[in-house]
Amino acid sequence: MDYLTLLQVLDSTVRLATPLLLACLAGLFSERAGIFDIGLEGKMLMAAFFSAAVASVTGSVWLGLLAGIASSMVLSGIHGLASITFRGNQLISGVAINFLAAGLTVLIAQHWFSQGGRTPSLMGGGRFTDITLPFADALSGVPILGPTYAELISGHSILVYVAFACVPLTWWMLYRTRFGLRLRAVGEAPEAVDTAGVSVIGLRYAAVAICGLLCGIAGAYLATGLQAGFVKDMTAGRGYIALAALIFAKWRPWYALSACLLFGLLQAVALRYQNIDLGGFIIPVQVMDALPYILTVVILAGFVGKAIPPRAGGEPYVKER
Amino acid sequence: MTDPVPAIELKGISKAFGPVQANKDISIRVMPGTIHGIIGENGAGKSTLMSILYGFYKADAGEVFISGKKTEIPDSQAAISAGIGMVFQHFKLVQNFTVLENVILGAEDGGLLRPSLAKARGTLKKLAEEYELSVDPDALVENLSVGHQQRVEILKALYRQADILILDEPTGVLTPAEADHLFRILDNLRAEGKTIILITHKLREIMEITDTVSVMRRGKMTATVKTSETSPEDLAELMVGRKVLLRVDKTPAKPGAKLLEVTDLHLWDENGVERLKGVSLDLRAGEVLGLAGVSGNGQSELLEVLGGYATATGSVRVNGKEIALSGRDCTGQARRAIGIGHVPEDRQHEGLILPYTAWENACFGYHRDPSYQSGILMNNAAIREDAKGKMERFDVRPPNPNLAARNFSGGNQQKIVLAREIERNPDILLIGQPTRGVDIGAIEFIHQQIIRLRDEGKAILLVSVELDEIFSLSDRIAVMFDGQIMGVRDAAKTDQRELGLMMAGITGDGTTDAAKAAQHG
Amino acid sequence: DPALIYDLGGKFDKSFNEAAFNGATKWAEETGGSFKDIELQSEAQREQALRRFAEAGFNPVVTTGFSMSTPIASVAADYPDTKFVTIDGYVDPAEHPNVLSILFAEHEGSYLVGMLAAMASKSGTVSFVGGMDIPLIRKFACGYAQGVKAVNPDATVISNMTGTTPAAWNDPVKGSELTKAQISQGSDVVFAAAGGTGLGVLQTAADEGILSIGVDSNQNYLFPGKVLTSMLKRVDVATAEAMAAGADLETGVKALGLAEDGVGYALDDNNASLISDDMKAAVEDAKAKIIAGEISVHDYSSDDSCPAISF
Amino acid sequence: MDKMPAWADAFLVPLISLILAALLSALVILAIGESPTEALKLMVEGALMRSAGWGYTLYYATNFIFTGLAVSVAFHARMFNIGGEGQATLGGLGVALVCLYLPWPHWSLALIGASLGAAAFGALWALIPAWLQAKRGSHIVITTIMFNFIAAALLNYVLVNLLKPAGAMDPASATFPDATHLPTFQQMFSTADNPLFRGAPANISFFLALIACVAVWLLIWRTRLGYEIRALGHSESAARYAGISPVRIIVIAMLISGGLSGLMAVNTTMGESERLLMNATEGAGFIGIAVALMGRNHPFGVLLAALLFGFLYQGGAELALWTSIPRELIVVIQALVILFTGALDNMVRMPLERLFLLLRRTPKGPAE
Ligand SMILES: Nc1ncnc2c1ncn2[C@@H]1O[C@H](COP(=O)(O)OP(=O)(O)OP(=O)(O)O)[C@@H](O)[C@H]1O
Ligand SMILES: Nc1ncnc2c1ncn2[C@@H]1O[C@H](COP(=O)(O)OP(=O)(O)OP(=O)(O)O)[C@@H](O)[C@H]1O
Ligand SMILES: [Mg+2]
Ligand SMILES: [Mg+2]
Repeated sequence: MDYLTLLQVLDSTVRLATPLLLACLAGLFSERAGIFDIGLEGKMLMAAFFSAAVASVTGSVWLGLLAGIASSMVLSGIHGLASITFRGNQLISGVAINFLAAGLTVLIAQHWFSQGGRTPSLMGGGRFTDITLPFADALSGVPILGPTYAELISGHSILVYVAFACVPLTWWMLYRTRFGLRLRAVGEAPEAVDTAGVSVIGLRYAAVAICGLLCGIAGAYLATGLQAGFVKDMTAGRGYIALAALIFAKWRPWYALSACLLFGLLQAVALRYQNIDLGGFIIPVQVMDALPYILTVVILAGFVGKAIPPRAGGEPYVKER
Repeated sequence: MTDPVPAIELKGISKAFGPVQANKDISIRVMPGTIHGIIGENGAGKSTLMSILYGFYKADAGEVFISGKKTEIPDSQAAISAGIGMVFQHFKLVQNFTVLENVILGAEDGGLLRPSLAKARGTLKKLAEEYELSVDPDALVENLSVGHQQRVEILKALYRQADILILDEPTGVLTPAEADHLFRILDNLRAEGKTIILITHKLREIMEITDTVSVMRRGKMTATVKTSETSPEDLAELMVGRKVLLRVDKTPAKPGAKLLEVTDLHLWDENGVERLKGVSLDLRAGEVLGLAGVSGNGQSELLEVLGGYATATGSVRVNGKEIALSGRDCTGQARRAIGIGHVPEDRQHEGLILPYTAWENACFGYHRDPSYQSGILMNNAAIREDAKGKMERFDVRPPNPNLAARNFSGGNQQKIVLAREIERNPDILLIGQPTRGVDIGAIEFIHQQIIRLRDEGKAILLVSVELDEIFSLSDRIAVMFDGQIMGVRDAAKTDQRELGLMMAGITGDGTTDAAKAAQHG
Repeated sequence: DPALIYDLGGKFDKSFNEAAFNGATKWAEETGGSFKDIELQSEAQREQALRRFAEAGFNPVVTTGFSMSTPIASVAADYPDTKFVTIDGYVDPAEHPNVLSILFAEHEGSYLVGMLAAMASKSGTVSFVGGMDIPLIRKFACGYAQGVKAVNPDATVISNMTGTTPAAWNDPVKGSELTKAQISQGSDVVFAAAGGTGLGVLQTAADEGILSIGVDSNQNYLFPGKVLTSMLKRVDVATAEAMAAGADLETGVKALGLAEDGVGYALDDNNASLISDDMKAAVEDAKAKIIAGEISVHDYSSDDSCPAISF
Repeated sequence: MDKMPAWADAFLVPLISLILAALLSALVILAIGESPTEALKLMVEGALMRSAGWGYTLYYATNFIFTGLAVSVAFHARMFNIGGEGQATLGGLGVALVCLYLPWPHWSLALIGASLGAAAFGALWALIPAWLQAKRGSHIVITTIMFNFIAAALLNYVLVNLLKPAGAMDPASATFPDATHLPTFQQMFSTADNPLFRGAPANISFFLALIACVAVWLLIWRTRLGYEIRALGHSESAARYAGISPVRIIVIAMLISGGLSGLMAVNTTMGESERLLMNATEGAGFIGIAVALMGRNHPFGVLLAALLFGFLYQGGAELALWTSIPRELIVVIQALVILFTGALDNMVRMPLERLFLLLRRTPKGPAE
């Protein structure tokens, strides 16, 4: 593999890792606050649809982004209602949300656009276009560094940069701010937060809202950045891979970045090469497809260090039985 | 003195949890600068009342006055601003946070952590000096001993400048020495003019440190008296509503053959910490061996090993025969088969399946017994019949085998477990905390059953954190500290003081080195 | 009335199923007739839909996609008075006399667009993105590669399949990534035979400034001036004809190639500027020769092999 | 005392939840400009008013009974088996191997063989997550989700590279030999002058599902194993005290659960398609969650809930057939049913509990 091909693969790794990263960080906020969320998939899907739908109707991708975020946050709200207010089972709520998104997106798309559950293809201002960073062209001549800068670092849509910027931001929020301290505490020992005079419910709703926001961006990126429009089920299991990445990352922001890049790389390689030939030994494409999941199971099995989830995760906070 | 304004006044507090009326029309006044005790049986509603005062629960009815001002306390935030701090029965700490982080949680000074942490570090240092409350601010809470965790809780309250401090059963988890230390701190705080409410089950502590005391029974406040004007016997009567015997009548033991010999038992927990460090003891037919000690010093682990659900190394002989301490044959089933009955320490989490009916519970652990089977199925009718008999004989109320175990009160739950284990007629009975969470009336009954069993020639190993209980039941008393037996004493020839010292790791000859003591013993 | 059953890809896939829909709509508009249609939801529904339509008296029942041939084979005998049409599928006419199997000579149409691709390419590298990796799609790719090599024997043809399951028909993200990969390998014309996935291919080609070739329906309009042409598979014509024939539909096996106008390439205002007269002449010439049998385009599915490209 | 009588919790709560879900679904239908009553009429007619409709309803219900039972058995041991999908997928592989590679003289023997194959493969696929949960504490929800994806990839590989007949387009195995074809309801119940269940896929495995219901009921409430499974589910510490090995029970419960999921494939793969298809499970593993929830993890409840979902599926298919309502409406209805009966059930329960408390208090005066 020559350097340029490598750059290309890494370039698509970045693109493919972006929705994973956003969803993974979304899950991180939620699960750090003690709310398990297997509904990342559904939220992304919903956001993908609404961002594409609104972008195509208004011609403004920014309005689309807002609509995507709003729709994802509505689902977050439902998840919050079920798992915080009504102390329901968070996993079941997540399953329901995934179903809801899978059904509603197509239903509404069909009702609005009559294109078999698709939105019209987005044109011009309806999409996030790639940004060329300053000097990308000028520097592209410089060996190694030039192409790296021009191909890999420059030339992505704004949301890619947003996603990557979210990593340090998340870290800083989590470990350097009051909000982060409380958020982490509420996922570990909500009763400690409660008796310290801080609202558990408020914190958890805030976390779930941030989760919705980030999933919304992830979905909007899928439909208006990576693609030009919505097609049904376009998240294609990315929510679950993000969840896998979150476990892989042991619920930490920087690790999340590496996990998502790794899974993005796996996807990029699986996309580009069908069956990978390792000197006579052929890795079938199905193995590449399943690799993120297999890796997650291996991690979960504790063969590569134990992933300990937030202690109060998955449990509704109940004071009075 | 003219009527000073009470620091706290509660008027007509009521609180129901579903069908359970935890607090009924409770009123109470606590004067500033005093220590006010609250006693009452388990489930009387003490914690509930205090949690209402602290805004953790919301009362259904009633009013709260702080320093004479009517105060709404909808949440803990309001309580904290009203100057109330509370140390809960079950600590409310974030285990994987540092002490410092736990202390500032909810009381940060701004959006960013750094300044808050720096400020708290200073304040903590001052408080530690003032009140003998030193803890390493950077230690993770999960690595602290229970006593130190309690200090963190107290520091949390003081950091929030609490004038009123509520402590819910603070000494349950402490050694006598640690408890003494705590009481010194409370004395200091009282001297500073702070108001303290102390919940405890130990009448001795009430008599020792409080100024006034309230008694609760079944959700109601039955009396409030000056401590100096009452006695333990009076308080016990107020708690239960009738006269109680605080001591059990029993004849001297007639010990027989050695039924159980334990030699050099070692146990490591999942974190690799050694919890039993070479325990040796033996137990004879017809005697009660009391195992005293502050909880967490290996008594539970010892019971688990003997009961067959923890693995250990060493040797245990039952009736002279070696039994397995790990592997396939180390199960509760195998232990029951050789005549070891076991009343576990925690009936709600071990002894019973709360959602199971009483009859299902009455065969729990013995459910593989052939008499309960018909073919490949369980013979539910037979089990139910069997359970009904047991419940009647043990006066379980109500004697309805179809009721779920969770619908019985603690005392009756305990009776179900006792009936199950005792009626099996085991040679050896392991009993952990037989009367924890049981009202004094039921305690009498349970104690009588234990003594009856002893008199029938059974061997009984009794684990209890209540020294009073150990004294009233045991023929011999062994004290555990830090995973070792500190020594075994004849019950008639020792006293609370000696045992208290042993429980703190100090043997009679004054050595504090536990390992050395173990070699002696 | 006739009925139409779309395959799992869905009615509006902008290509194969949509072509059937367009054909049916055209028929309905022209004759004033009406038809019933359904998008399948699950495997078990295939038979169910066939039976329900047959029982309700719809005739003929037209279906798209090779997956329908097995269900038709198991249902047809129960409804001897109903005519079934399987487009792209094959049902043995000896066993089931009331079934019409319509097959297309995709390799011939693909050959023509392959020629156009080779002529439009500046880099000498062109590419193909297939949907699900099945013989049918390899047939497209094989015909395409042959056409390319016919114009430029030194040309490189890159071929990628999206996947091995039906999900591959509906994965535009993967289509887009594959296209980017091909572009990085030098391709400047890409032919997508991938259902919904193809939209991602066409989109990316347009974004990245290379030419693309659509499939099944005329997809030139999707990105005017950026889609070189579309390999037409006249599913619409076949559908309309079947519907027009009504209950008198002739059954058996029908193979539609260039000669029958069953396949072809699209030329309209949207791509007029991209196809020079020379190119058109060359292609028309080849077309005539294929019809005349002077050029024989190898059909991958005849022996599962391809002389022009390896998979 | 409990806050609410048991019957109210078992019937009233799911019923009200279901009504809420139905109301919301009606709103959704209204919102896309269709009439809910018309839709309901179509669904009822298509699913319940014809024998063939019943044939489909029961066919789907059979799947849901198996996956519902699977979820509930695991749930009694307090495990949330989201892996029904993957286990059923593997079950299908088991059925296919048994049917394709073993010579069967008669369908009845083939049915036994295929059931064993399906159950064994399904159980095997549950074994690894179970073992990881029991021994290493890996959260079974996540591992089973992961195993769903891995199962899909595995089946994909097997079908495409190993089982697909040469030249075939579909990623599907060859059709099973005739001797393995199961009797359908049509064959079983039709008479010459009264054709019933024409063409419907319901087949003898429905009765297998009914037997499974009874067997699960016996297992859970009448055997020592069931007693131990429930005990572990309620309290692991108590189970350990009683000498019940959590590892053993977790593994056994998951094996049973996986086996039940796998059995679903007998219905789809052997009974309906008569060959192994790529996506034969079609989400039934997930529906099993809703079915178990609604059925309150009781086999009888599971049966009722499975019938309801069978009706929804078949009715939904009819809707898609005769109206322009897209098939995804059913997905939305499913989602709402899961949401209301599973996740938002406290929204119904809390006010009901309060109501019952009030009812109890008023006649008897304040509770003591
Ligand atoms: N969480 C609960 N849900 C329903 N009923 C309860 C609950 N807790 C207690 N009860 C009911 O309250 C009654 C008294 O129980 P209570 O807990 O006060 O007993 P107790 O002797 O204090 O035992 P413990 O100390 O173990 O709690 C019991 O009959 C029980 O039915
Ligand atoms: N969160 C809760 N939900 C439901 N019932 C509760 C709750 N907390 C306490 N109860 C019930 O309220 C009653 C009073 O409990 P409370 O904890 O106040 O008793 P207590 O006097 O503190 O007993 P203990 O000595 O065991 O601490 C008991 O019957 C108990 O079961
Ligand atoms: Mg209590
Ligand atoms: Mg208490």
